[in-house]
Amino acid sequence: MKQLLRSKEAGILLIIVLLSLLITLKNPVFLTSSNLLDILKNNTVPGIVAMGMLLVIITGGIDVSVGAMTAAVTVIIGKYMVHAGGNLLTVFLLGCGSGAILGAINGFFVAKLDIPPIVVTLGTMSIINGGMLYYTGGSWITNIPKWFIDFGRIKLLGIPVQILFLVGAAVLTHWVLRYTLIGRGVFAVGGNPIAAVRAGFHKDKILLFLYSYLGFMVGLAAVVHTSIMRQVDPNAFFSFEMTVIAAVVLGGANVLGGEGSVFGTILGVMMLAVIQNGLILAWIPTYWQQIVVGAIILLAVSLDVMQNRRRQDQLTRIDVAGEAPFGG
Amino acid sequence: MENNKKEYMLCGVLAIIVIIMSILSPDRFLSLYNLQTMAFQLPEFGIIALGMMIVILTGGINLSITSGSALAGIMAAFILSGRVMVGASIGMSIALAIGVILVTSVLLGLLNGFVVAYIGVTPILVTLGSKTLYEGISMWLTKGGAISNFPEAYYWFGNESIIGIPVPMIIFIIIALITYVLLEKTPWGTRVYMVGSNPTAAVFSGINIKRVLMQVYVYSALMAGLAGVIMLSRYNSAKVDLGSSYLLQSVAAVVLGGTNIAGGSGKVFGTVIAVAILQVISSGLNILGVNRFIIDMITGAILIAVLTLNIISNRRESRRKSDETVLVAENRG
Amino acid sequence: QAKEYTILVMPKLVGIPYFNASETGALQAGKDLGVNVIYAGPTQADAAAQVKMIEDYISRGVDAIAVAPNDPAALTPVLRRAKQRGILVMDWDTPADKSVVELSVHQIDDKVYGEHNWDLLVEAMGTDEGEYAIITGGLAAANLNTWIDHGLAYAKEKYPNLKLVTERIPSDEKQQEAYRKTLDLLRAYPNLKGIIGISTPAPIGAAQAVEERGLQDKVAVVGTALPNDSAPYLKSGALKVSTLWDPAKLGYLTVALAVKRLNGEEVYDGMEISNVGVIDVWDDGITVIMGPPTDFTADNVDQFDF
Amino acid sequence: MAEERFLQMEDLSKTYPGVKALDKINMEIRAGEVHALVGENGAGKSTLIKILAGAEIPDPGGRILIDGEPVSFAHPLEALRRRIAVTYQDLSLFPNLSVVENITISRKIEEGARHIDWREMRSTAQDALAKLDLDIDLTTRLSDLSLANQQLVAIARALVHDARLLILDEPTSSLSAEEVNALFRVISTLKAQGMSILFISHKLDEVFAISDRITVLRDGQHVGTYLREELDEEKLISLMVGRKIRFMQYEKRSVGKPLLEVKHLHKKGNFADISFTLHQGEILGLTGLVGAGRTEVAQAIFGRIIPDSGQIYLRGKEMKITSTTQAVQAGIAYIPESRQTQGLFLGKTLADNLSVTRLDSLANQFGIIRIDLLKDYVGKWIQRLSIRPPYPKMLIDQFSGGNQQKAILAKWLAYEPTVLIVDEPTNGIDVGAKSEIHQLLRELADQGIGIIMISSELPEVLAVCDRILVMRRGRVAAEFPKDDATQEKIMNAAILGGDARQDVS
Ligand SMILES: Nc1ncnc2c1ncn2[C@@H]1O[C@H](COP(=O)(O)OP(=O)(O)OP(=O)(O)O)[C@@H](O)[C@H]1O
Ligand SMILES: Nc1ncnc2c1ncn2[C@@H]1O[C@H](COP(=O)(O)OP(=O)(O)OP(=O)(O)O)[C@@H](O)[C@H]1O
Ligand SMILES: [Mg+2]
Ligand SMILES: [Mg+2]
Repeated sequence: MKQLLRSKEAGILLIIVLLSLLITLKNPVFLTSSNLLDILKNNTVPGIVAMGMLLVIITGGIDVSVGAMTAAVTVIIGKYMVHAGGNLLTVFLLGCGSGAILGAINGFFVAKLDIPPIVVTLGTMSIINGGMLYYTGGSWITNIPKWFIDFGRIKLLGIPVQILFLVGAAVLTHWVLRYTLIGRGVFAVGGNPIAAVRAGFHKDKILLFLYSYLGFMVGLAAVVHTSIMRQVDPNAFFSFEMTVIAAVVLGGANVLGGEGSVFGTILGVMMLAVIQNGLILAWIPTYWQQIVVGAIILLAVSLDVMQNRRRQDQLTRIDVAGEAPFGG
Repeated sequence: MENNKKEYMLCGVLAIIVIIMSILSPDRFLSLYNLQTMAFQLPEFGIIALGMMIVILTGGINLSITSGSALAGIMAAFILSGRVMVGASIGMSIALAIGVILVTSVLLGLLNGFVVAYIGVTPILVTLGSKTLYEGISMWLTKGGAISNFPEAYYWFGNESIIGIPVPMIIFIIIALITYVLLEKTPWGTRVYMVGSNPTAAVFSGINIKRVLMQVYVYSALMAGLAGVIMLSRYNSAKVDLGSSYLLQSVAAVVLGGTNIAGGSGKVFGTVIAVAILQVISSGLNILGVNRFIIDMITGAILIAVLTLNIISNRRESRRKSDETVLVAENRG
Repeated sequence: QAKEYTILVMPKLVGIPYFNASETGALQAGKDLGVNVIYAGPTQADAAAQVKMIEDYISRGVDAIAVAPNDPAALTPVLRRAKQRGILVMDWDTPADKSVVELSVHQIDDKVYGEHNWDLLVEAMGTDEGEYAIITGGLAAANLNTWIDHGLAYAKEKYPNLKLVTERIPSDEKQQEAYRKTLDLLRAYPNLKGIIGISTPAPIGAAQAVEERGLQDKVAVVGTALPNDSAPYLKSGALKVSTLWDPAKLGYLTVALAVKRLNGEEVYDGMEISNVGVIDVWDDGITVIMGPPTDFTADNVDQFDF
Repeated sequence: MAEERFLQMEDLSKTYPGVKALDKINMEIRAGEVHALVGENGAGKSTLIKILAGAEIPDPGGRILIDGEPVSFAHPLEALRRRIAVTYQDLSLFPNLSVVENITISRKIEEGARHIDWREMRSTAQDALAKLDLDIDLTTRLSDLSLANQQLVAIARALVHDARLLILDEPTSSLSAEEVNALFRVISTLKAQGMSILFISHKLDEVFAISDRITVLRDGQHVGTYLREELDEEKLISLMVGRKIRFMQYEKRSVGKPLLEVKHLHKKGNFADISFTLHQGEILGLTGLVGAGRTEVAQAIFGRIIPDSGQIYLRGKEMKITSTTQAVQAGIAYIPESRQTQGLFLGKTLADNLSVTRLDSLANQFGIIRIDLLKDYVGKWIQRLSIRPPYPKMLIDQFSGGNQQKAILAKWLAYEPTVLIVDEPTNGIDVGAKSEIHQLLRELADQGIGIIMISSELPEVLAVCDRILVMRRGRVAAEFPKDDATQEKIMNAAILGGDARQDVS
């Protein structure tokens, strides 16, 4: 507990609690389980993608093509279901598979050619988005088969199935990051890339892996999204990447690399979600909403940093003779 | 060793693209009208890209740059359109409007700079927050509508030419030169690079990195404001999303121009050439009637291709250089 | 016909279903009438991008430009320049600055259309009193704002007991946003009786949320949407009625009128345009109205395919 | 000593753009020997070991043989698999990871593990630290450790590999005498077990204390390999630098007026009740065990750490310094101990790194930097500290560790401060350069500058300083005038903390 309070995530958790309290005071409906489940369900898609983005950001990279990739995968599975039918398994395989392939393309350029990730992904964003919209003309894919829609309606113990996928993605990512060598390699590359190679890591394999992993998450998110929306809008993910990146960074991941956690990222996603949800629940007038969101983000991140700084400053570096340890 | 290889290569790429466009559409692409049109189009984007570049040099990013442009523009538009300060003479209101743009920009830059430099929040978060905030304020001010109907005289900034050179182009050239001198020729500019290269070492070298960062964000916002002056004139109105499509494009131009996204290195000339490349691709392909989505795809591909080329030639270069040294050493020995 | 004309038809943006449908119509007209139609627009609904493209197409050389402006005022200078170079300048879908266009092709009379949406709402609610909300595409979309403003003014007069619970709510032109915001709305305003969705994804997202809550019978959703997208929700009853015109027809009409103008023909009230029908022309001699909107209901929606 | 050949290098060369770092090196390492590699800064020592470690690819033409069988390493992992373990000069650790992982992760990779078994890793790390007599909390983030402890972690990491060849590139540069002794005990044990150790150090006493054979490199060339018994310090130095160098003992001279006075400086968790006076023209040594809080005191004077209470007076005037910029403006300069993270602008040129403190003086009245002045300035300082290679436009990353340190020194010497604080200034600097730096510091003091020299190297402190303060656990434990100080007395105060502050002048 003490460790949690001192951790990097504590600040953002505190802010979320504070916000929730404020909203609840204005409108108690906020704290009902059905509203909370709604918030969760409606943020599973950015949440799942954020899990992949987390890995990329830990290595000091960034992927701005996730919006385009997610849209492309929704189109791929949408077309597939409408034209070929398929079943749940094949849809997941196709979605995650095509996502992973798109991610691997990014990974290839980053890992093998050493091109800065932002350049690669800005490029592939234009290419994927352009290609996908050229091909679909932006038309929606409706007529998603009923079996798939039914799948999207499944609830287990009252919990929408989509939330379980988010939980699954989070658990998997946590496990990868904490208990696999490649996951630790992600941190190592983010902390000191030269040292990572010298320690024996294959940096290019790690990079290739994590961009593909992000692609895989994007694919999963695309399937989950389609199961919620029941149709495919190729334009639905315009500027989605910003939401995802914001969530991960809000959650304490360091854009310079080396730091970040699954728990923090989930908190980052939730913070954005709570703000969005609260805007309407707290009856904030439309034309004020963006001002409120911007101000909250600025305040929250500032508070977080200031609090961290104070803690750093008070840190005991030296066990000074005659001074109580950690003391006083 | 540091050199200008990247910039030479970008010039080469630009030349090749110009040649291709000229071959594909000789009468139209090379027409005086088109050249002038491009010269009118490029400056606003170029100035924003320079504003983005200086922030990227310090290892940051400014996602609020276009929102700042729009907000400053909107403030000025209220004056230009006579909605506030009714009764001011035209000259007065234009001068006032430009003053308001610059002052607003400085204030917006100060906010970003303060939170980045003095509070120490990651630039990407700060500017994402301020982007939302600025858009919110613009939206609140305009209720989403456009503020338009400016005095004719104000059109001069965006639409007139002096001896055949568009006024915005002249403004851009001046700004690019100033930025070049500031960044690459003055102690202040060197400090900007140093802060980007290693902020800790900068602190230990006695550089006031807080002040430098603050100045950088203000400079960036000023660029956004100046781009706003031109856009306001060219588009005859101000709206919350004024120039929003330049945001990611400007990041693309800066990295295409060889600036290190992690900060510390990058040249003004590189950014300028990159802006020109993007302009020529966009205009040239439009003239050829290519579908906009295909243009996007081609632009994306060129971005990756140029960087790939850069890296491959770097590798080759270092191999060639080492071979040379071996030869020299052997001849000596 | 002596010369094959080149006509640029520019939507607000490309890559969305609505403007895709217009493209089909515009290209079809080009084929039918033997002119060269270029249908091109920016990929984001950004006025600056639109201006640049028009400038480039002026360089390319076209005979007519018909544009659906993202920001009418922003296009005035470039359209004026086009006019100076002898290009026929018109607008379609959304009006540009009246003083520069020679023809303004409208699907609909904005006032009539705005009011129509409110009439539909009252009809669907079955009463003219109670709380309702508006979900719009984006707060900065000029044409959506016009319709809403007309509708609100009309409601104040005609349905004084209708109570708008909060200002128009933006949905980013995205179904999932409309869906999410509707869920929040339903919680924040439990007495809500109706929702108007303005912008094509908005009613769909709203209907989906209402359906998920099982509130079809309590909350009436109406609005502007394409029939293909509406069909499932119209049939489930979550969407009571949607209303729109045929965007393909609008594209067709735009090109057809451009050709007439280029050929020096008059455009007059009551004129019959083949494949489109009879058009209204206002007294200003510029504004052309294609006709009334079509309402799509569970019963008729299958007859349409766009 | 086993005479069996283990690893041979034949005609190894390495060329960087513009620099021939290694030129046809032929040498061998025997099983179970401690082999020292010495040479001036930039001689090519680090480059050689990087090649052995697979971290750099040698020029074509050369060969490495292990047990007579040619090998080539395309990736460090291949060298690890051949049981060659390394601590690098720049440590090459992960600042963002815990001590456990820093120690064990490369071992895991070598083993081809896929999963992380935290418990097992913890016990492996614990064992390695125990070998070094170390007590570091395993869960600490590496970046929270002092430089010395980081260095020990790097050594511990090399120890967990079941290596046949252990390469240590300047492992002792920030270690205290105690820690060095502990390390040497470990090395002896490993050697007894048949492991070969390749050891790089600029501290020649260490070289003589531990090595069986000594290889000297000069300008990338193999000067020769000698048995320890064949050499003495003087001979070794002349082999290294091609001339003779004497380690100067400086006289204590009279000093000027009080320049910097520190009174009752206190910062919770850092240091307590620090009071001392620095005089004009004086070199004040600040020594003690690593982690005694010397760096913190220095950074408090430099405005990097804001003390809770206490006063600092410069020339009798109280200073309230809250930023490094203010300190610099007041004439205080500080050369930090961590070269890579605090000192260098990596990715920038030597010229950039040299000129950063003097930029304003290189500009004309319009504020534009004058290229001619810049060139003169940079050229002067390259020459003055004989930075090699003398290429102003070469990236600082590409210089050897010692030359990088010289560049940092130069930029502050050029600033002509009133008070100069140097934190471990001769870390990783060769004997030649080291005595040049001592000379420089003395000259500066003679010009009236007050210098605080933080150093863990007692011979250096004794040779150069006029007065010596010893710190222990955040407090000043003792003070010795030059004439009165001996290594024994200082060590005694540093470890046990003699309360008697002698000669408070
Ligand atoms: N990446 C690089 N690019 C170019 N030159 C390099 C690079 N790394 C090292 N050099 C050059 O190679 C030469 C040998 O450097 P090396 O680091 O091996 O020296 P060293 O003997 O370890 O010196 P020190 O004692 O100062 O650490 C130096 O001249 C150095 O500038
Ligand atoms: N940023 C930090 N956060 C937490 N603890 C730190 C930090 N920096 C240093 N320490 C701790 O402070 C102690 C002192 O380290 P430091 O090297 O600063 O002391 P020092 O006496 O100045 O060292 P030296 O004797 O090498 O000059 C170390 O034990 C280290 O664990
Ligand atoms: Mg070295
Ligand atoms: Mg220290």
